[in-house]
Amino acid sequence: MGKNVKLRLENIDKSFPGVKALDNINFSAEKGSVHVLCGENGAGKSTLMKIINGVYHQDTGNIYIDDKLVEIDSPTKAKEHGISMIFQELDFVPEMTVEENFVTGNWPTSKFGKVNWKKIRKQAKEILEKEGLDYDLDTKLKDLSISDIQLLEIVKAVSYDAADIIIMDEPTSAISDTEIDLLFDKIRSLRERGKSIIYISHKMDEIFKIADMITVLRDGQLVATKPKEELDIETVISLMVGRKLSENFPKEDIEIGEEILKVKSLNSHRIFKDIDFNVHAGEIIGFSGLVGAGRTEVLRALFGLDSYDSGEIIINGKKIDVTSTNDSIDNGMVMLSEDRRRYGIIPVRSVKENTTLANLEEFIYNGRLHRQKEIEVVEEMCEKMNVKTPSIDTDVSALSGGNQQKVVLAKWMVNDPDIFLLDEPTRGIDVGAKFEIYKLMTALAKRGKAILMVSSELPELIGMCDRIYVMSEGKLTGELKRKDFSQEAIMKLAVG
Amino acid sequence: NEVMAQEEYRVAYIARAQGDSFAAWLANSIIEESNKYENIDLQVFDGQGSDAKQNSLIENAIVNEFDLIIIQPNNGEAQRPYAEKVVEAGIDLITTNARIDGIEGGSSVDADPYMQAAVVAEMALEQVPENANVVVLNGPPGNFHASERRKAWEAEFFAKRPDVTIVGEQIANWNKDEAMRYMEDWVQANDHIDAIISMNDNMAAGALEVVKGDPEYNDILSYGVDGTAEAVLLIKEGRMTATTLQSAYALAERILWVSDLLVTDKVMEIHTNIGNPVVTSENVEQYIEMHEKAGNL
Amino acid sequence: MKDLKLGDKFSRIKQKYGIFLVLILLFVVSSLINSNFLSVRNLTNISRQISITTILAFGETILIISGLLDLSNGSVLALAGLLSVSVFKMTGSLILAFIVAIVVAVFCNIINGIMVTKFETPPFIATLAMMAMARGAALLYTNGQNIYRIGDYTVFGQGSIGFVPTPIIFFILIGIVTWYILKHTRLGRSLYAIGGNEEAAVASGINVNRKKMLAYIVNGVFVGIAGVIFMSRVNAGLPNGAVGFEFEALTSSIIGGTSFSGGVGTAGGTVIGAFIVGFLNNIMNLVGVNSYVQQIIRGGIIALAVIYDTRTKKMRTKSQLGNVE
Amino acid sequence: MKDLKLGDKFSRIKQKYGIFLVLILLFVVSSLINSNFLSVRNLTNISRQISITTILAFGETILIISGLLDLSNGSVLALAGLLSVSVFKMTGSLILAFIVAIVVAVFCNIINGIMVTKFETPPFIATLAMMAMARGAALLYTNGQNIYRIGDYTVFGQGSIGFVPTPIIFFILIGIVTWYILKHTRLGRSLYAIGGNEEAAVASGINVNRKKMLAYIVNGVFVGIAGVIFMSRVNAGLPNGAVGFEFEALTSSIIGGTSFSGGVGTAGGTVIGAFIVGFLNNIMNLVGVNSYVQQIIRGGIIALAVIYDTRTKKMRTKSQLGNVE
Ligand SMILES: Nc1ncnc2c1ncn2[C@@H]1O[C@H](COP(=O)(O)OP(=O)(O)OP(=O)(O)O)[C@@H](O)[C@H]1O
Ligand SMILES: Nc1ncnc2c1ncn2[C@@H]1O[C@H](COP(=O)(O)OP(=O)(O)OP(=O)(O)O)[C@@H](O)[C@H]1O
Ligand SMILES: [Mg+2]
Ligand SMILES: [Mg+2]
Repeated sequence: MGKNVKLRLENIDKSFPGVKALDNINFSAEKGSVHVLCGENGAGKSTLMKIINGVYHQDTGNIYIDDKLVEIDSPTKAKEHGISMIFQELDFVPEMTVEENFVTGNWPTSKFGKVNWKKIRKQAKEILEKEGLDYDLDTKLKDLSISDIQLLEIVKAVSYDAADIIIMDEPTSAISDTEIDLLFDKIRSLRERGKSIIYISHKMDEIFKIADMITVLRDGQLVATKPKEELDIETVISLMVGRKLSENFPKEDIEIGEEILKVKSLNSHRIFKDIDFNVHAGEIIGFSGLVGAGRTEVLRALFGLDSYDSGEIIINGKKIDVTSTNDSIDNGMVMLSEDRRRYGIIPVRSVKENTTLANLEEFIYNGRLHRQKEIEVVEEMCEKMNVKTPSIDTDVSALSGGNQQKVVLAKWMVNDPDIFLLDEPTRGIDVGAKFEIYKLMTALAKRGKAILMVSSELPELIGMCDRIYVMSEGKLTGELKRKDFSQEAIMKLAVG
Repeated sequence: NEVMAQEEYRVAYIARAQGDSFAAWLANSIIEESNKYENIDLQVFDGQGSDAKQNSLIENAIVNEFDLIIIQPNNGEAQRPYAEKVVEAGIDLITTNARIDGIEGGSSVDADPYMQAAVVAEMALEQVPENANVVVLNGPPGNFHASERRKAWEAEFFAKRPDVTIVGEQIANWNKDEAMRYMEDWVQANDHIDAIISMNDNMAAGALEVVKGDPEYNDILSYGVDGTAEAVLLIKEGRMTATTLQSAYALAERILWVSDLLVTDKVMEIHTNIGNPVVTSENVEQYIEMHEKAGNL
Repeated sequence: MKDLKLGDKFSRIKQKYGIFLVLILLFVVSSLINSNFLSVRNLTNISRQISITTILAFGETILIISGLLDLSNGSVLALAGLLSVSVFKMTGSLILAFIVAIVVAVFCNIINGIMVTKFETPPFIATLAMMAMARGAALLYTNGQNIYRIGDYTVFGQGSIGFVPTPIIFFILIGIVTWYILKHTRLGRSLYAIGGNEEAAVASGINVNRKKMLAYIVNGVFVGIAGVIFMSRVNAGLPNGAVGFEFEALTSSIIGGTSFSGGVGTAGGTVIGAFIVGFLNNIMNLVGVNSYVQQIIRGGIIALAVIYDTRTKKMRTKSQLGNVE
Repeated sequence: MKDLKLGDKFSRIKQKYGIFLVLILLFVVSSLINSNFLSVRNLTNISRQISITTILAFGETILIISGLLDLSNGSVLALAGLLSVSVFKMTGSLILAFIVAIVVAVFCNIINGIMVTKFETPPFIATLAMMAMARGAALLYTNGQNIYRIGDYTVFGQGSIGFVPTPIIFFILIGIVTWYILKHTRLGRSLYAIGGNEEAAVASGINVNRKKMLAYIVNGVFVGIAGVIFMSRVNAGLPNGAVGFEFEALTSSIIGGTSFSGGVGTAGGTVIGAFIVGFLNNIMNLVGVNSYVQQIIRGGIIALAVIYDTRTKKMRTKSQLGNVE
């Protein structure tokens, strides 16, 4: 290998209970280059990165940095070796402020070991100014949306100058194209400065925009490492999933039925204003907008996670008062959150329990849970959604990010509501499974369900929706019919 | 087997609470005293100040077929049915400090808690000045000794001295540090306090600790029960007025004497009391000597 | 995975039943040390002795699984038991007395529940406050005095059905109820979810506050029953009884694998935890270990038991890995 | 945010200082109820009374912020204080005695730390085990008896520098140290991160185990000092002293806003929590409230204080939201 190699992994093996996550992986990252890692959900991407970052330790195999054998047994060690990482499951301290988050683990101190708050503030201000972000420095992270946090994490990772190897595990899963373009500018400048970037994503077009090298993992094995030029999207996908895959959206013409959900001038204290829209049976409605446009907030209010100040929510012609999630669920409306860690999974409980959680009454006979029925339903659902898990009794926390997302989706499928509010439903889901989910959505629509999908991926919205509403700064700025769909039209409305 | 002519008797002593300093002293004395009896093999169990625990220990001792079970009840009535079970099982029984009255076939050795307080209360009757302000420190609620001693003070002192005002009365759970806390507050709330009436010496010592060195309280009277090493010293220094000696040694001596009589079947049932000597500045020297000999000082 | 050797098999058992093996070990060692240990009478004794705190521990387990806690159970037990005894002395009705105990304990736990759900007080503080209030109320009611001569009331704690003492019967019944609730009902599932991730539980449409309230109510029923057995066993109405029982209940529950981070725990584990403590106390008394030394040993063994359990659980993760191919 | 009206301003103050306002209210009401309350002597008295448990509460605050806990502080205090007293009686050296107390308490806390970090025992169990072991050791050492005639040892707890009693000086110093550690050192910030989300802390390159160990060591130093002051104040070596102090320390800490979920808490809050309890006990004694009624009132007011604090905090979050534009 050339001198240019910054990081080299040799024969890495790693197993977890019930799975061999990595099988004899050889991988290297060069200086001044972007190495993209792709593969299906559960292929082992995150595991490999966590080994580099010292969160896990490989069972066998070696890691070399600058051709020297290194032992990375903790993230502290990794940091000493100039490695910084944005995690897929964004790991942050909810009680920490935006300001302190930038320096956590790395607080600047005076000679006497006193934390230098002035410097922290100055640094934080500078960073935010430079990136053109206007977050209040004293806001706690728990009060931000997951996309805000993702943005901040990106900013933090790229501004940390001491890092030579920067790992980004699905950094764009919750942000939209505009922010992605900004991120790519950052990455390019890092590349010019000779840094090695390892980048994981399920978004194919994105990969080809930024990659120098592409490595594909499948079931814990490395199936290809090639320069971008030697690959194209179809090849990568077929390497990933082991077969060809059509990239057409499985959109079908479905007869639009009755209006199921109608929202009339919904307001929430300065977060969103005068939201008016409706969804019919068999219809898939999209919500588009930039990060912070307020889409998530609208969904949360509809679902009863937040309160709203005024406005009407009408389901099947009946006005309902949503004060808690029970109100909406009882009226057949459910929401899939973009923040699966916080609002999606119960990490210490099994796949089975997570899947049936929202519809337990279905399994109760004479006050007792019917185990057999539960197992059947869950197994069927896992098959349908292609959830990769050693068994349905495995704790959800042991699944890969994408598979956790599938479990959360499965939970709502089991619940079988009339209205689906889906906030970034394909977040972190691989291309193969994505199309399965699109098919599922189509099938649901066919059964007369109403679907409202918030997504930051324009192709997905354009491909799947019947109508798209666009939001900007808390207001609806327009509604597009399918025949008027185009990236340009949406973006124009999104910037307000 | 001629050498082992004498039979060994297994005796269980079920203490109220080994964490409580008087109970610990008594247990230690009993162990020491038992060493003088070659035919007695004594085991000590700790009731940890809990009725439920103590009852369990009694049950265990019955199951284990001890020859004699000595109970220092945490709370006489609560242990009664279990003490009765001891007798039913054909095992010798002694209840002590305080006795459980009226168990047929059971023996008892005691210092009467009512009398212990009554003797100092009688002294106080004379010593406490007219229209005095006094504070009262109580033991744990529901505790037999605590309530008997308080009853004695009520009957022998307060009932006879309507002129005396109780300006503060709290439960300090036999503890020195808790008593200090209350006394500190009372000192703030009252112009003067003439006497400390405490159900044991630890609490009296705690209250005295608070007014130590304060000339205003040079003449404060204070009464306790137990005759602990600390109390005896305080009396010698002239800071404490009087206490009743509840002598663990005397109790232990008597208990072992009775034990021997019972296990060797010399008697079937016996009830006996030790005395309640009052310790004051006049006779304090002999008690200091006693504690010094015991290594408590 | 095909040729599982005997050693492997054993190590699997060890991993799955870590804390249970500790119990077995303790049992075997105790039987060897002292011949009295293994008698039916002694084992019955132990079971009877741990029955009250284990009943409390069942309630505590349900609560901790849900991310809650009860520090007031000892005090509420005393208050409920005391009022029950006093109602019995007034009316002579055992049934009424039993009902009163449960009503009082449930009432106190409803207040706990309201503080925790409606007023969002941390369970530690809410139940600490209740601990003080219930104890104060109990002492105030009898002015610190004990109630004696409780007559037939003793059947609850000193009686037996067939050969089995009543406290053990209650212990078994409540254990089964706890197991059933946790394992087989919607309430149980919801509680695991709430403790595991409350926000996700809310987002799954679980009425979190109602379930938490139910958890406290169930706990209240258990505490009430424990109160009746306690007073009956000590043969008196003790306003100052059962002090520190909250710690003992918590200990059994935690040794049995219930986790303060919530979402994890079982009724069976709690029973095991309770017996570990029970065997330990019993054998040390049988052998006649000095009380102070007992404390030291007890502390040490409890720590070792939990350390062993944690270790084997970790090994499980590791060795299962090896079997995947 | 521009036209902040007076009402707004007040409501902001209320929100920011919820529990502090409770303290002020208690202070004012107490002053009105009893004229003795507001004297310098009485306030000094209160400060001295709460000093020991508050010193423990500072350690507890640091630990709880880090997601840890110490139930052993009362027992370790007794053991450390007792050995310190006994070393003083043997050598006559105050300095040596002081050092011994700290060494013993730190030693016990290092064991706590090892159990928690290396053996991954839950802090509840680890420190509960230590609670039993330290108490057992203390009682064993003197065979349950108290040590009297401790002579000059009393300077630590009964002396004063100028007008200020030594316990208060220690209390203030340790408070400042706690504040400084939490606010201004990497250790402190790391502990917040660890308690707030341990995995995230690990991922940020914080050496979690080392920091947890340090937290226990700091706690050990505080407990050792508290031990010296305690024995000195009671003018004896009491192996059975300071029982239940862990609860009092926890209570001050939690009332002061430290959260069991970790990552939240301050030294200032703990002081406020301690004074709320201190004022409450003092005024009830000054007025001469019946012991049992005291318990009920104390429980009630602690619950109310925390409820009020939670409520105002919730309002805060809401009104801050309004400023997002
Ligand atoms: N902590 C863990 N315990 C047990 N199994 C795990 C753990 N973490 C990951 N796994 C398993 O290892 C395999 C690889 O997971 P990994 O998270 O690396 O996948 P991934 O390629 O990042 O997938 P995704 O695209 O969904 O994020 C999966 O089968 C997963 O279930
Ligand atoms: N709890 C909260 N406290 C304060 N501000 C909040 C809170 N939740 C959200 N916000 C803010 O409200 C705005 C709207 O966020 P929202 O998550 O709805 O945006 P969005 O359009 O869904 O975009 P995305 O989901 O991509 O972030 C953001 O600026 C966010 O920071
Ligand atoms: Mg991943
Ligand atoms: Mg969003």
